[in-house]
Amino acid sequence: MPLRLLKYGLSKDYPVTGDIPATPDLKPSYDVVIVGGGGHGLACAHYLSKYHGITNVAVLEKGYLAGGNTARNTTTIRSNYITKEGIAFYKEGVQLYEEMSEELDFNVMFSQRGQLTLAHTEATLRSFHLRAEMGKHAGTNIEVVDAQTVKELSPHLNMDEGGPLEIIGGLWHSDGGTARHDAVAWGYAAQASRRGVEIHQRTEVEGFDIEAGNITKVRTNRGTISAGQVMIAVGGMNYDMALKAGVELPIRCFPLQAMVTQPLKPWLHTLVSSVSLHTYLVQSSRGEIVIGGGSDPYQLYSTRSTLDMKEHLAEGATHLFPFLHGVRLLRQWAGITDMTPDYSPIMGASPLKNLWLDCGWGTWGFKATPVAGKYMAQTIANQKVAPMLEPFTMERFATFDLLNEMGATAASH
Amino acid sequence: MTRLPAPYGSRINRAKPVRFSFENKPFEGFEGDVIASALAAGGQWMLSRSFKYHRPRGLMSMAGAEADTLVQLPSDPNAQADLTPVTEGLKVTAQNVNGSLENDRDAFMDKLGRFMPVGFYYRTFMGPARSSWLKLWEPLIRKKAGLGVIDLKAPHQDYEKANLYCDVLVVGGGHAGLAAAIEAAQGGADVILAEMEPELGGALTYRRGSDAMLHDLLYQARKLPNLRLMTGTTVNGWFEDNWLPLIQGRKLFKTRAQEVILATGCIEQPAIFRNNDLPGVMLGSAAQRLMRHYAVKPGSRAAMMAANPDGYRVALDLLEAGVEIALLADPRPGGSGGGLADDLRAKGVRIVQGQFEEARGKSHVSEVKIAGEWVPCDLAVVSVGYAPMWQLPCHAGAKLGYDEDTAQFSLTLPDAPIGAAGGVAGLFGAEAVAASAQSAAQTALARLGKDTRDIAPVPDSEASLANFELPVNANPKGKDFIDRDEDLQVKDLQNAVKEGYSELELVKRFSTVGMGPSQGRHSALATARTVAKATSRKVAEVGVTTARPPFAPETLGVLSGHHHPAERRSALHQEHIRLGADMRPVGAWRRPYFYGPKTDAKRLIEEEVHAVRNGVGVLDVSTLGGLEVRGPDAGEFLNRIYTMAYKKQPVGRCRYCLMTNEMGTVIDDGVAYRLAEDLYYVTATTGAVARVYSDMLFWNAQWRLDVDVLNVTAAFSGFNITGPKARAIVEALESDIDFSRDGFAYLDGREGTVAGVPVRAMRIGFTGELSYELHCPSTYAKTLWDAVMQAGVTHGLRPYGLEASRILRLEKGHILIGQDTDALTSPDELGFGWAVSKTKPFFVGKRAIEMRRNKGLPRKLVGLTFDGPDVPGESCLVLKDDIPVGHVTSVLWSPTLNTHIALAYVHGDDAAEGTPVTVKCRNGARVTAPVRGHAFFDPDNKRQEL
Amino acid sequence: MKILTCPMNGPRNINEFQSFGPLKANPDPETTSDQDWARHLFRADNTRGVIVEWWRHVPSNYFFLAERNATTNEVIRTFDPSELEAAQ
Amino acid sequence: MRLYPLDPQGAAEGTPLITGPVSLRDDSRTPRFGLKGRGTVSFLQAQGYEVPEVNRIANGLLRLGREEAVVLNHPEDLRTRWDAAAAPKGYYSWREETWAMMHLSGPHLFDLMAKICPVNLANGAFAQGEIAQTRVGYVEAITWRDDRGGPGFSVLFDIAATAFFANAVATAAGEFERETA
Repeated sequence: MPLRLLKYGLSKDYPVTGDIPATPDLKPSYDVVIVGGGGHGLACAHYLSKYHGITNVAVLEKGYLAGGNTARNTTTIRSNYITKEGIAFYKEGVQLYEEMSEELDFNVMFSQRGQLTLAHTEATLRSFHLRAEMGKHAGTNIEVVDAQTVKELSPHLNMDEGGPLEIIGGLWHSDGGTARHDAVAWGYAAQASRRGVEIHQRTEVEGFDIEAGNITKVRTNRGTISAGQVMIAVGGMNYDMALKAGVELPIRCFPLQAMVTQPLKPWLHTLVSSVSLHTYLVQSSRGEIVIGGGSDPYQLYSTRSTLDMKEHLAEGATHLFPFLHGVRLLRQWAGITDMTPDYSPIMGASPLKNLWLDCGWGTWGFKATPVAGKYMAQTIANQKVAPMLEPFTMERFATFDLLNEMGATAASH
Repeated sequence: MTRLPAPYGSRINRAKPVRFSFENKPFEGFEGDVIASALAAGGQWMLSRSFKYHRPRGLMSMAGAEADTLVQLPSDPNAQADLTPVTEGLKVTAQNVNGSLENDRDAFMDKLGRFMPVGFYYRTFMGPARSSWLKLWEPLIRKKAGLGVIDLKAPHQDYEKANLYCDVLVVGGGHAGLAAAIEAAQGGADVILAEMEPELGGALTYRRGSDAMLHDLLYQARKLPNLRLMTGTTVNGWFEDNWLPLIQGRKLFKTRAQEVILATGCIEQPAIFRNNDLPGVMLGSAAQRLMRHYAVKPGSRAAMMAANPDGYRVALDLLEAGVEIALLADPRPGGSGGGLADDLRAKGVRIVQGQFEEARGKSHVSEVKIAGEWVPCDLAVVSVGYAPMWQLPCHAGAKLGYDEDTAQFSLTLPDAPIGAAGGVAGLFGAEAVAASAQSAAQTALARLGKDTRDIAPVPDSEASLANFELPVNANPKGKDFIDRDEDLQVKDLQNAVKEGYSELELVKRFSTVGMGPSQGRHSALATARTVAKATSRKVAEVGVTTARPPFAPETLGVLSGHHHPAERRSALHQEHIRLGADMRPVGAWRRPYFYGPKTDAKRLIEEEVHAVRNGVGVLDVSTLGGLEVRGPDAGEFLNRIYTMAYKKQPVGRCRYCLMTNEMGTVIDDGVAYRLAEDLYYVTATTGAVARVYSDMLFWNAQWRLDVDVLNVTAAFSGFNITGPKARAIVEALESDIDFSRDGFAYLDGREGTVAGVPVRAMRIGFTGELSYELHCPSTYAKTLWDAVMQAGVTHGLRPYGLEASRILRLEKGHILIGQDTDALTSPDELGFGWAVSKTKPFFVGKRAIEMRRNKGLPRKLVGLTFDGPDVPGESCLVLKDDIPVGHVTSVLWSPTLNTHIALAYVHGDDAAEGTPVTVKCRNGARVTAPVRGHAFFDPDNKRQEL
Repeated sequence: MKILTCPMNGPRNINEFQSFGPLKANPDPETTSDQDWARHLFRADNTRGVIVEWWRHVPSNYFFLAERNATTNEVIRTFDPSELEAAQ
Repeated sequence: MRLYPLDPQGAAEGTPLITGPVSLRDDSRTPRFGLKGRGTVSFLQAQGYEVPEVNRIANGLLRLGREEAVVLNHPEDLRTRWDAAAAPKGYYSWREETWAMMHLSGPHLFDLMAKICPVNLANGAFAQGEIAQTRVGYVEAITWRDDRGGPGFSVLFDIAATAFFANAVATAAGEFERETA
């Protein structure tokens, strides 16, 4: 038994750590106002307070802490991207996850059991080779494996030999994994608030006062505050929030759905995803099988679930693992994703001098939580975009410097 | 154990015994029994061990409201023992047990509870090393995780799906549901009533004194031809526009209802006290179900806690069934059971004011503490309150509130064609339930445009069923379970709040309350009350967590049904198989990869290449997209869709087509053959034609040009006859087309007949050789193919497959869209400036191509050859100063040139012929090769114009 | 499943349709600045209120327009593209 | 010689067509003259055809769009007359080549249609003379009541999917076969 459990067992009362302080009254002014109390906003607050000495920070959250996409994603962490800019960024993301429990003194249960992406067509295999070559060149653990190795990595897969969905190979990313999403946000919140950052739940930003290209005031349902620097990181509501500051983002919102089964004794040890079937599966530490796939087919700001997406995901899951047909589904849910035209995020400067963007995360924001937090904090602290974030500038849509990650996210979040 | 005599046991058939086993011990039940009832009849009350502490657990609700009844069936993990019928020979085992159910080696976990407070795992299992979670702790925890065991060899089962339609869907076949369905059907609507239990009636099937009413309702319901009664059918969710999945066994009925009436009733709620999870502690409705449905006596001596009239009725039922009532505790201050209490007292039952403070027992309840007194018993029954079945209404957008007066959750329905009646609407008395049901039905009928009648509301005579706040009787020593699925005690929720997780959703996420298999069915009310108290808020402010589908756990099999991956066959599918082709999937099609046995692939493919280069070969190109673009504006339309100019293209000529999207990215290519002034026949790539076709229609929905587009992909088949001897073959065919060199020039197109078959012939090809492509209506394909093959015999005509085709095209440096291009490839990057008209005012992508051109060329597709031992594979990186600037898109061995040839993106500055570029092989080796033009073979294109 | 009412085929399950995204203005490529053209390419209406968007009924290949609330998913109306022409 | 998919040596050769609770018949040899585009309706009217509303069928003429129609079992000279007519007369749309044509009937007809088609085709809900352009058996299709020889539905769909369609119908009907057995 780990020693820390003794502390609980031997204390007369439950020893309260107090991870999340009660929401205080708003002060008139903050050095930094972070709009959005999800993983990204809280991570940024943590890095600002711990590494840049900036603690006069307010994190404003409309609902409850980390209740948006941080709570709704399927927690995949990986760096098997195509562009060198993407790989460098997400590779550091994976490294920060490896250190995160220690950094936060909060167990985020980063479970690096590897991600296996399946190829059913030669075109998919070709794209895997490109990911592997790019990844290997950047020093990540990634390789293309043949059908035999796929079978060894995930022995219960239906290989569909000779069939229309025959598995002809795979992309094995041994660094890939999952983490407990809520814990990531709570760990950052606990650390940041211990250093003086204020976390305001049920605090909705209603508008901004702008003078001479600067945000001067942030208007909320609990009062108006003035802000030195402002960051927007509100997931599915980024388009709307930026518009309140007069900034038009190239973003469209689509629901992304997922579902989970009843707990089973562990049998699926890696994350398995299929590009052709738009389905991925991972078994959590609780024993539940989490199943996800592609976004909904049309624009919508709703976290409603659909039966058709559930049928589609069940089809994919039972095709890959036919014996799952008797396993029972417990719950389905959805998040709202903010998709950009090149399937890459928008980070850094905005047309306003003191407004910083952390937007356009689409379906892959969770894995970037620490690395986006780290470099957004650096950007805000220096009031200059960190070099790591430069490729992700919003300006790229005016200059055709798009990031070539299109098609990179299918079924692999 | 003997069963109670009839009429107890409405669901069992005593003439049909069923033998099965539990934990390898034999048991006998009857047809109609569920696993839990048959086991209880056999004296087996313990069914499982709990999730975390491995405490003994048994049935509490007999209604699927707790995970404790989950058992393992051979191919069915997590089956609900209180809902799953027994079948002959069924092998049932307990879940989450280390060793045996009786002697669980993990039972010591119960003693360690104090070391495992809420969320403890967030604060530990981190050391000693950074990798300890992954390497040490997680494997340990994973071993303990989960409940049932998956059968990796579970045999295939057929699951079926169908669509259903009705005017009114009534969910729930209890009093309210039956009354609503009857009213709606009598009003002329087409009605479906879905009831999840195997018999209709809901609580009327077990509630005291309901027989006559049930009989009458069933009689009325069954004589209505427009009322379809579906039992054993769970309405498992509500989705937009009244789209509801009805699950009946292994069949899913996807149901579209004009109107939905929710008559889902209530779910009885447990009481919180120390050891409230012991087997033998159950809800009043569970005791009644055991007796009425299955003739099982729930115990011999009962302690009873009743905070409403139903509890008193349960006590009367127990007495009648021969169960001794040791004591009835009524926690209500000054509470009295009225006449029911008098009846009980008359029968010698002692009634005290008080509540269950604690229970005791090893693996079954043996005594209960009431008002300081320990009362020996083998059954502890609680009837203290209800919660409306909020799940389905909440899926539909209903708001769940809390009425402080009645101490009940209450539902407010959305403005939609949805109604509610009976218990879910907070009504209990028979007259009030019936009136609410009739009223809901009339509202639905009115919206359906049917004749209606007025229904007067009736006061609820049983309102007292819901006027007591369920006691949350926390015990300082704990084991007072709020959520049995997740082994959560009162203090766990209180401590979560103390840690700052004070919003209900955060309490849920931190403690996992409500996240177990029963999804809050038995815990939501107590959770809300506990959190409200801990945060000094009103229960209404705390609410419940969002209800999400499904209502009850549903199998992945019933959701997936039969899986049918798309499959299309070209007209010559069987012909290729007869010729021994290795058929490979290309989208939904299958195409010949090469002809002959797999073991000889390499030799055969090379032979096919040589046949084309030195003699003649034929390729089936039928899967290529075919589009007819016709009308006075056809030329203008193509001018806007493709990058070249088509308006002045002469009739009888073919022209290359390059398609870009609005971002200037190359997305398809093909050939346009102008058959007439107002008719073009345009090809598209196999994989893209569906999209090209719909994009064309989309653009013209905006442009409104006088043009019509038709997808004739499947309607036309095509063969490309290619090689130096191609002309000899086509000239040997019986035809009215002049195939001669002068009569039919390169890029000409001709219509005519060949071997009696109407054809569109084009001098186009992908191989760089003299080529004739013959297209014909697909029903003639076999005739034409046979004629071509016949004519080819003397010339050694050989059919060739996709792989040879890829080699031949790469030798000529022809690009494959999707392989040599990606989501950003511009025509300039391909060196296809020649294919982009500079004079047209507009085509899709023109402006973006120009804007991108002004930025300079970041990369360019060039040819490379590799002679050394290290040959890069597809997708290998092109490096400049060790930074990736491009990659190899295609690389193959050329049997014609005896070298490896490749197309690759190189840095824009390195695109000039002769510039050395470095490529990194898969093994890490760097090789350098000089840039070449695209065409490796016959760069002057002499052969195709022979 | 959501119902979408096709002006030609009537009410159908929405999975019979394919979304082609919000209706866009048709700027003149001759007179539009690079900056505005880029905006035309990459920006689409993503308001949380009513959007006008293109749909295709896949089995009949019929294109039409819908006014739909992107937050409530309520379809306000659907109409044939000729109505746009008439409005212009 | 013209070869349809289910003919010997055709693409779907050997695919069994079920009979029993549901029966599937191949009608792909039925002549079907299709026109699409401007002039379609006026040409057909000029030939004496009564052209019904969109998505209605009358006397073997299916109106599939404002300017799209198919004539089943048309006289042989209709094509010749069309060839000779002056534009606008619609454009020829190769319907005997693009589409297979099949007919479904049998005692479990309506149960089966509810499984393979999302449109409510029940008696009363879907009338004689109506056409549904929708999805049948997982492929895009056009279907209508065709009661010659008892209740039935005719279906037009992608000719390349002939084997797929027949197999999908057989799988869906399997449930009724098992019931009957």
